[in-house]
Amino acid sequence: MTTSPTAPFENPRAARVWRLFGDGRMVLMIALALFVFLTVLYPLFQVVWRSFIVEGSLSLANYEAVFLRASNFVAVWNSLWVSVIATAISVVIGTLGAFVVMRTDIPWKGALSLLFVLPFAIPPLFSAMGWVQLAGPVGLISQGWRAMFGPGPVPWNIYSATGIIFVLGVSNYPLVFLTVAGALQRVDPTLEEAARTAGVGTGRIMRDITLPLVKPAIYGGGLLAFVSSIDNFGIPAVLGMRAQFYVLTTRIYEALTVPNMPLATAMSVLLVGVALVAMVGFRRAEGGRSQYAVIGGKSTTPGIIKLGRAKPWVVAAIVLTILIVVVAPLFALVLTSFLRFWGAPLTWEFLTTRHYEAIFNTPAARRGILNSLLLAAGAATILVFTTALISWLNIKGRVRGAGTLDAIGLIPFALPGSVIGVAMILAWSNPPVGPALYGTIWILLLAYIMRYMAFGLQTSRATLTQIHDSLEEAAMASGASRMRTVRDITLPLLRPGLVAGWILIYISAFNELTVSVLIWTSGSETIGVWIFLMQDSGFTGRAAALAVLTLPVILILYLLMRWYARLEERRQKRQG
Amino acid sequence: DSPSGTVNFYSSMQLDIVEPIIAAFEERHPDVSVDLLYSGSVELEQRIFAEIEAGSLRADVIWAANPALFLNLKDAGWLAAHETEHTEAIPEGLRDPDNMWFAGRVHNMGVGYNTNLVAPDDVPTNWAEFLEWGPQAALASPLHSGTNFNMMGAFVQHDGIGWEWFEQAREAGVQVVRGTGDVTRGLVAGEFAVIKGIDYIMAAQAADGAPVSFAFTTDGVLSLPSPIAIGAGTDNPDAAAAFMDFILSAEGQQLLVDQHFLPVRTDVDPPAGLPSPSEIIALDVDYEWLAENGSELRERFSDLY
Amino acid sequence: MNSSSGAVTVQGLAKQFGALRAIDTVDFSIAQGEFFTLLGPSGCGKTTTLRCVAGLESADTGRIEIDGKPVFDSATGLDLPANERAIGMVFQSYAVWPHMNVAENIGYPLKVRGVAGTQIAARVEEVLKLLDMAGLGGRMPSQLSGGQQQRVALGRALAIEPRVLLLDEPLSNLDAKLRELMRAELKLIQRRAGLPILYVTHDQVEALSMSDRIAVMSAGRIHHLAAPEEIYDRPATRFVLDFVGAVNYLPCTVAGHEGGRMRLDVGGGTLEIAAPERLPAAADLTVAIRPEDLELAATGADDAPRARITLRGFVGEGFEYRLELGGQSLRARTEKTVVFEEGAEVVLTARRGVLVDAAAGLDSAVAAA
Amino acid sequence: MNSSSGAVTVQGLAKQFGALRAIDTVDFSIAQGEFFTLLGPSGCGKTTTLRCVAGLESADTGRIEIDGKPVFDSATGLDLPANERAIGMVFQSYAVWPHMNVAENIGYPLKVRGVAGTQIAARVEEVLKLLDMAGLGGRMPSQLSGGQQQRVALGRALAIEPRVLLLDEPLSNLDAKLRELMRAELKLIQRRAGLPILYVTHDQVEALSMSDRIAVMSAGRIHHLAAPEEIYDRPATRFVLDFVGAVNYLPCTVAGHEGGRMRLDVGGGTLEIAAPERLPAAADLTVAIRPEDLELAATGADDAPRARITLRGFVGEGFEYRLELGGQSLRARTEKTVVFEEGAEVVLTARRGVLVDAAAGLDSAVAAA
Ligand SMILES: Nc1ncnc2c1ncn2[C@@H]1O[C@H](COP(=O)(O)OP(=O)(O)OP(=O)(O)O)[C@@H](O)[C@H]1O
Ligand SMILES: Nc1ncnc2c1ncn2[C@@H]1O[C@H](COP(=O)(O)OP(=O)(O)OP(=O)(O)O)[C@@H](O)[C@H]1O
Ligand SMILES: [Mg+2]
Ligand SMILES: [Mg+2]
Repeated sequence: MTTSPTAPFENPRAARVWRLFGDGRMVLMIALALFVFLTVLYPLFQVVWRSFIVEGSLSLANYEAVFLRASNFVAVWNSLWVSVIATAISVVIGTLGAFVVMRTDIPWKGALSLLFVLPFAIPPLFSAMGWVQLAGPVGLISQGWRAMFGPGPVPWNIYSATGIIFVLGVSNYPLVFLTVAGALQRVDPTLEEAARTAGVGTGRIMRDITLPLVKPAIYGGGLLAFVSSIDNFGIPAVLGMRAQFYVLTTRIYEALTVPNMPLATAMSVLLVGVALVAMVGFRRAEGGRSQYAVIGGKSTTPGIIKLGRAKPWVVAAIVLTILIVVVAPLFALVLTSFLRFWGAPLTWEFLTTRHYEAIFNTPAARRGILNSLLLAAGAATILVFTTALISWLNIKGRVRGAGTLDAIGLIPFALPGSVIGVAMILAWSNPPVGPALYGTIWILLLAYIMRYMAFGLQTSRATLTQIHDSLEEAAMASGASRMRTVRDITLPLLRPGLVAGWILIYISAFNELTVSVLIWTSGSETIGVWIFLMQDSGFTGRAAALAVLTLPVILILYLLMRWYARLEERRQKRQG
Repeated sequence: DSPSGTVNFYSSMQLDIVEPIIAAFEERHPDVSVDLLYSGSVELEQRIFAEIEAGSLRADVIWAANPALFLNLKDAGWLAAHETEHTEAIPEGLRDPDNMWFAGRVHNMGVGYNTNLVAPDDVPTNWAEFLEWGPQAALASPLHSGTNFNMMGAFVQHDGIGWEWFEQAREAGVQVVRGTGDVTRGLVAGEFAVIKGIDYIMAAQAADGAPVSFAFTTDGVLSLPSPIAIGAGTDNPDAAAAFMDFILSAEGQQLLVDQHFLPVRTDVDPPAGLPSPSEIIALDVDYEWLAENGSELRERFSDLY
Repeated sequence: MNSSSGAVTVQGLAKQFGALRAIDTVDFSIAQGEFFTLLGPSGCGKTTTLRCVAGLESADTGRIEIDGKPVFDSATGLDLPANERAIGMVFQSYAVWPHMNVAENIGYPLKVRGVAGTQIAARVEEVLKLLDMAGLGGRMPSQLSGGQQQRVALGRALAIEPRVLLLDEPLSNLDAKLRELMRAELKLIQRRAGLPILYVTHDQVEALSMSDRIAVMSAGRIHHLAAPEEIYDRPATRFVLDFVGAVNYLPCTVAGHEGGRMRLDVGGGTLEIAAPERLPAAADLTVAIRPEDLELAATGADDAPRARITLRGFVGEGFEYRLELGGQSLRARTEKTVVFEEGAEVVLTARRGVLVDAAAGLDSAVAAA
Repeated sequence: MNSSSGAVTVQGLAKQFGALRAIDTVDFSIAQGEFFTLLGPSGCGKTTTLRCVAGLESADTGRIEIDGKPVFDSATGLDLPANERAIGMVFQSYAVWPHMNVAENIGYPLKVRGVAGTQIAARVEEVLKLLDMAGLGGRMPSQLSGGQQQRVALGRALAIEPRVLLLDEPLSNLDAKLRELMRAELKLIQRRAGLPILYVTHDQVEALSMSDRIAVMSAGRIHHLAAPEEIYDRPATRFVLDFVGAVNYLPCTVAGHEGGRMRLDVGGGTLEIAAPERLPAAADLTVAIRPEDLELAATGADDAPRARITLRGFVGEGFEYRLELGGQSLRARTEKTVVFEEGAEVVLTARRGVLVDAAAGLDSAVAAA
C-alpha cells in the first residue's frame, strides 16, 4: 500500500467522499453551502420562524388566518394565472426579439439590442405609472383615441387584470431576451445548416431546431420572468386595486401595513410555496442534462440568417414592437421628469428642469447614485462567481447536495421585497455571532445577494448545460486538476453567460427599491431608495428624473459590454 | 453642559418640511448631528416593528403621521417620557397625558377637487355631497394610507356618517386607490373630480400650477396630529430631547407655518389664508378605540372593497 | 442565360477568409449521374467549396448552377438559400440534432416534406437497416458512439432522394468494413437514381475507388481534374503525384535509351523504365516510383541497385518495407508471398516510373511494362 | 498489492449504460513501450474502455493499474481522477478548447505543469512544425478545418511526454499522406520514449501496420488479442476473420488430401490449399479466402473453378474485382499488371485459405504456400 499516495478505502462511499475532498469539490461545496446558508437560509429561517409565532409561542394560527380567508385563495389564483399569461407574453417578445437581433442580418443590431434591454432599467412602479399616463382613462393614447373616434370610454381599461398582464409582460421580457440571446450565440450553426440543406425554411428551422436547442435558456428566462411577475408589487398595486383585483403581493402588503408581520410572513411562505411549485415545473420541463451540449470540441463560427425579402417586414415588426414596449413607457417616464407635476397638460409652460436641479442639489441623492453603482457592481460580481460555481458543482461536478443549494438560491426571488427587507433586519440586527450589520451599508449588499441569486443561478445554468463534457475532460486528461479546469476552461467558456448574468443583476440591483427602502440608513442611501421616497412623498417629477438618470448608466454599461465583445472578437480573429 | 453626538431621527414627514428644521437645529447645536432616516409611513412602521421584533429600536427620535403607532409603541414600552417647558403651549388633545408623545405638526383631510372639473358652486360642502360624484370621486385605501385609516375610524364613530358612508360609496362607485400619491395624481390628471385630500399636499400642488384646490367640510374634516417621540432605548437622551424641544419651540413651529402647516402651539399664528384651528370643524378621533378595533375595521373594509 | 447541361456547374469560384484565400478560383462541372470527388489535404478548401455549392457560405466571386438553374452569381448578386437548392448534405462534423432521437433525425427531412407518419416510419426503418443500426431508432445522439452519429447524418441525407448529394467526408469515422459497405451503397443509390454526387474526402483510396472523376485540390486550387486512373498514373503536377498514393523519389541521370526503354543511373545501380521519347543522356532528373512498382528480389542483374531492408511492416494483404539505398530511404510494398527479413539485401527493379525534372515541376509521365 | 509490471493493466472491466453492456468484461495488459490497439467496429465499446482507463468514466466493476499503480478498483472504491493518472489523451471529438488559440491549446498541458513561458513557446513551435501547422499558432479553433482541429488535439497530447498515451482515432480526419506521417511520428515518439500507447481505431490497416499487439473487440468483448500477423492470418473467431480485412466465404466439401495439401470442391471446380491435419472427406465446410489470396488467370487447370468478372475498380496500387462464381459474389485484388475486362472469364486459384465450420464458429486456420 505504500506505493499509492491515495489511501484506498474498503468502503466505496468513503472512497467517493475522499475523492470529492481530494479534488477540491467538497471544499468548494462546503464554502458555497456556508455562503448560501448565511445569505439565504439564515434570513429565510428568521422569516419562516416568525410565521409560527403568535404572542410568543408556537402556533399555526397565522396559517389558519391565511387559509381560512377565501380572498387569499382568490389572490393565489390571481397571482398564478396573471403571472402565467404575463410570462407567456415575455417569452414570446423576448425570444423573438433575441432571435431576430442575434441570428438574422437585420440592420442596427447594436442599437436594437440596447433598446430591447432598456425597459429593464425602468422600475416596475414607473412602468405602471407610465402606462397609466399613456393608456389610462385620461392618458395620451386614450385622448388620441377620443380625438379620432369621438368622446366616450375607450375600449380598454388599464385598471384591470388585462392591464396588469400586459404591463408585467412588457416589463419582464428583457429577462428572457438576455438569457436567450446568450444561448443563441452559442448554438452550433451546422445544426441549423443541416436542416437548411434538408430543405427546411427559416421559420421551420427556428421552430424545429433552434428553439428546442435553446429551450433551457427559454425556460430559464421564462422562470425568471414568471417569478418576477409573481413577486411584483408595484404593477398590481397601481393597476389592480382600483379594480378590486388582488394578487398575493398586494395582500401581503396589506398585512404588513396593519402591521401584522407574522401574518405577512405566513402569506409569504404561501407565495414561496406557489413559486417553488412553478419552479419545479419549469425545471422538469427543461429536460435532460446532456441533450443540449452544443458547445462542442468541434468549432464553427455562428451563422447569420439572411432575411431576404422578409427583411422590411421583420424590421417593421421590430420597430413597432420597440415603439410600443420600449419607447412609449420611456417617453412617459422622461416626460414626467420634465413636467411641473404629474398629469400636467403638455404645454411649454408646464415643462421644467427643476426636478433635475433638485436632485443635484441634494447630497444624499448624489451619494445614493454612487452607493448604487458600487453596491450593484459588488453584488453582481460576487453572485456571478458564486452562482457559476454552484451550477458547476450541480451540473458538471455532480456533487450531491449542490442541486439543493441551487434550489435554495432560487427561493428568495419569489419573496416580496418587503419580506426580504424584514428578514434582513431580523437576521442582522442582533446576529448570534458576528457584527450587527444592520445600520451599515453591508446589509444592502447582503440583501442584493439574497434577492438576485436566482439571476446568477439561472444564467450560469443555461450556459453550462451547453458546454460539452469533453472540453473539461480534455483539460483533466492534460493534467489540470478539477479546480484548475474550472478556472481555465469552464469559466472562460461560461463568460458570455456570466456577462449576461452580471448585467441582469447589476441593472436590477442598481435601482432596487423595495428591499433597500427598509434597510437603508443615512450614508447608505441608494438611488432606488430615493426614487421610492420621492415618489412616495409626492415628488413624482423628481423620482422620474432620478429614474431617467439611471438610463445613461445602463447605456454606458451596454457600451462597455459591446466594447468587451468586440475585444473578444478581435482576439478570436487575431491570426498567428 | 450642551448636548453632543448623533441623533438617529426616523421621520415620515416630507423632506422639504424636515430638512430646514434639521438645518436650523444643527446651526443652533453645532455638536449634534441629526441622522435623518426618511421613509414613507408604511415602510417606516414596517421598519420600526421589524427592529422591535429583532430586539432593538435604533431610533432616538420618531416623527410619523399615524397616532395609533405611538399608542402601540407606548403600550409596548418603546417610548421614553419627555418633560418639557413647551407642554403649556400645546393643547391637551395634541399631546400624550404621560408626555410620551407630542404632536409635531397637524394636517387636515378634507375635500380636494379639480378646479377644471368642479365649478365653485358644486364643491361638496359635506361628506354626503362628496358621494354624489360617484365614480369621479376617489379616496386612498385606508389599508395603505394612515390618514385615511384614521378618517375611517372617525367616520365610523360619527353619528351622522357611520359605516354606512362606505357602503354607500361602494354602491355609488366611488374609487378606492392605493395611496395618497395615486389619488393625488388622479385628481391632478383629471381622472377624478373630487378626492379625500390633504391640505398641505393640495396647497403644494396648486403652488406648482396644478388645477386643484382644497375645501373644508361642514360636518367635519380630519385634523390629524403627527406625533413625535423619543425612543426608550436611546443612547443619547440629551441630544434627542434637545432636538424634540426645538421642533416644539415657537421657532420650530414657525418653520412649519412657512410651509403651509397649521402650528401645534397656541402662541404661533396659522399660515395666511388658512382658518385658525378654532374655526375648523374637526371630527373626533378616539385613538385608543382605533388601536383596539383597527384590525377588525381593516378587515371589514377589505371585505367591502 | 448560359446554362450548361451539368448537374452542378461551378465557375470561377473564389472565397477569402480575412487574408486567407480559402478558395482561389475553382471551376468544375458535374455531369448528371456522375460521382465527382474533391480530394485534397486537410485545409485545402474542400469543405469551403462544398459549403458554397450548398449555399451555406457565400463565395466572393463566381457562379454556381444546379441542374442548369443558377443558384449563385456574384455578378448579379443571386444567392439562393440552402433550402431552396434541392440538395442533400452530410456534414463533416455530423451535425446530428441533439434534441431529436435517431429516428426523428432521419425522418425529419421527410416530415418537413409532408410525408405521412407511417411512411416516414417505414422509410426510417429501411434506412436504419441499411446503416446497420436497426433497433437504435429510439436512442438520443448523446448515447451514440462517433461512428453511429456519422451514420445518422448519412441516413438523414439518404432518407429523401435529393437532386444532388453533397457529402463531406461522410465515412471518416466508420470502420473499414462498414465503410466499404456504405461505399457500395452510395454507388448503388447513385446509379439507381442517376444521382450526381459531390464528394469531399482526403482519403485517396476512397476517392480512387468510388469516383467517376476526381479534382485534386491544394491551397484553394484544382491541380488536376480527371478520371481516377489518369490521376494516379499520369498526374498533372508534382503535388498530385505526391498526394495521390505514396511515392519514392530517386535522383538519376539518363544512362541510355533503347527501343522505347530508358536506362537510368540512380547511383548504386541502373533501373530501366519505359520511355516514349528520347531524352539527352545525363540530363539531371528525378524518377518517381510508387512503392508497389518497386520489385524486390533476392538476386538479379549485376547492374541493378542493391538496397538493405531497414523495417518491415505488416499491412494484412502484404508487407510494407523500408529500404536504404545509398543513404536514401525508400518504400516498397509487396504481396504476402514475398518475405524478406529486416537487414537483408535485395535487388531492385522498377515496374513503372515517372520522370520528374529536378528543377521544375512535373515534366513527363512514363508508363512501363 | 498484486501489481504487475505492465504499463497499463486492465482486469475484468465492465460498464453498463442502462440496459446496454458497453463493456462486457475486458482484460488486457500493455507492456512498457508497447503500441497496443483496440480495434473494432463502431459502437463496440472502444471509446468507453479508453475513457475508463483515462479516468473519465467509472467502470462498474474491474481494476485498472497504470505503471504498476492501481488507479481504479471497484472492490475498494478507488478511482483516481484523470489529472492524477499521468496520461496524454486525444479525443475522438477533438475537444479543442474554443476559447484558446492553437498555441494556447497545445501549450496548456505544459502550463498546467508549471513549465516556463519561453519553454512552452519553443515546444509549441516544435509541435506545430511536426503537425505541419507552423504559423497557425494564433488561429482560433473556429477558423480551422476539421483535420486541422484534430491535429491540434493530437499536438496537445504530444506536447508533454506522458506515462501513457491514449489515442481515440486521432488520425481519422487526416489525409492519407499526413496520416502516414503522423503514424511514423507516433511510432518514433513511442520508440524514443519507450512510451506505451493505447490506441483506438476502427481502421484495420492502421491497426495492423502500427501495433505491436491488437485486441479485436466486438460488442464489449475482446475476441482476439495477438500480434497483427496472427490476427490477420490466424484469427481466433469468425468475427475477427471477417472484420480484419475482406474475406470471401465459399461452401465446400473435402475432395482429397495429399502431402499436407487439401483439395476442396467449391462447386464449379476444385481449389487447393495447405492443410496441416487430415479432415474426413466430404465434411460440410466453408473455406474463407482473402481477396488478395485469390489468383486470377486467363487459363489454368481443367478442374479449377472459372468465374466471371462483374466489376472492376481501380484502387491506385492495383485493381479490385468482383467475380461471380456459381451464383456467389467474390472479391479479388490484383496488382496493376493483372488486367481483365469486365465480363471476362478467369480461372481461380487460391494462395491461402482458412477452413471454417459451416455450423459453428472458426475451426482451424490454415496457411498455404
Ligand atoms: N471561418 C473561417 N475563418 C477563417 N478561416 C477559415 C474559416 N473556415 C475555414 N478556414 C480556413 O480555410 C481553409 C480551408 O478550410 P476548409 O474547411 O475548406 O478545409 P478542408 O479542405 O475541408 O480541410 P479538412 O480536410 O481538414 O476538413 C483552412 O485553412 C481553414 O483554416
Ligand atoms: N452515455 C451513454 N449512454 C448510453 N449509451 C452509450 C453512452 N455512451 C456510449 N454508449 C453506447 O455504448 C456503446 C459503446 O460506445 P463507444 O463510444 O465506446 O463505441 P466505440 O467503440 O468508440 O465506437 P466508434 O468507433 O463509433 O466511436 C455504443 O453502443 C454506444 O451507443
Ligand atoms: Mg473539411
Ligand atoms: Mg469511439
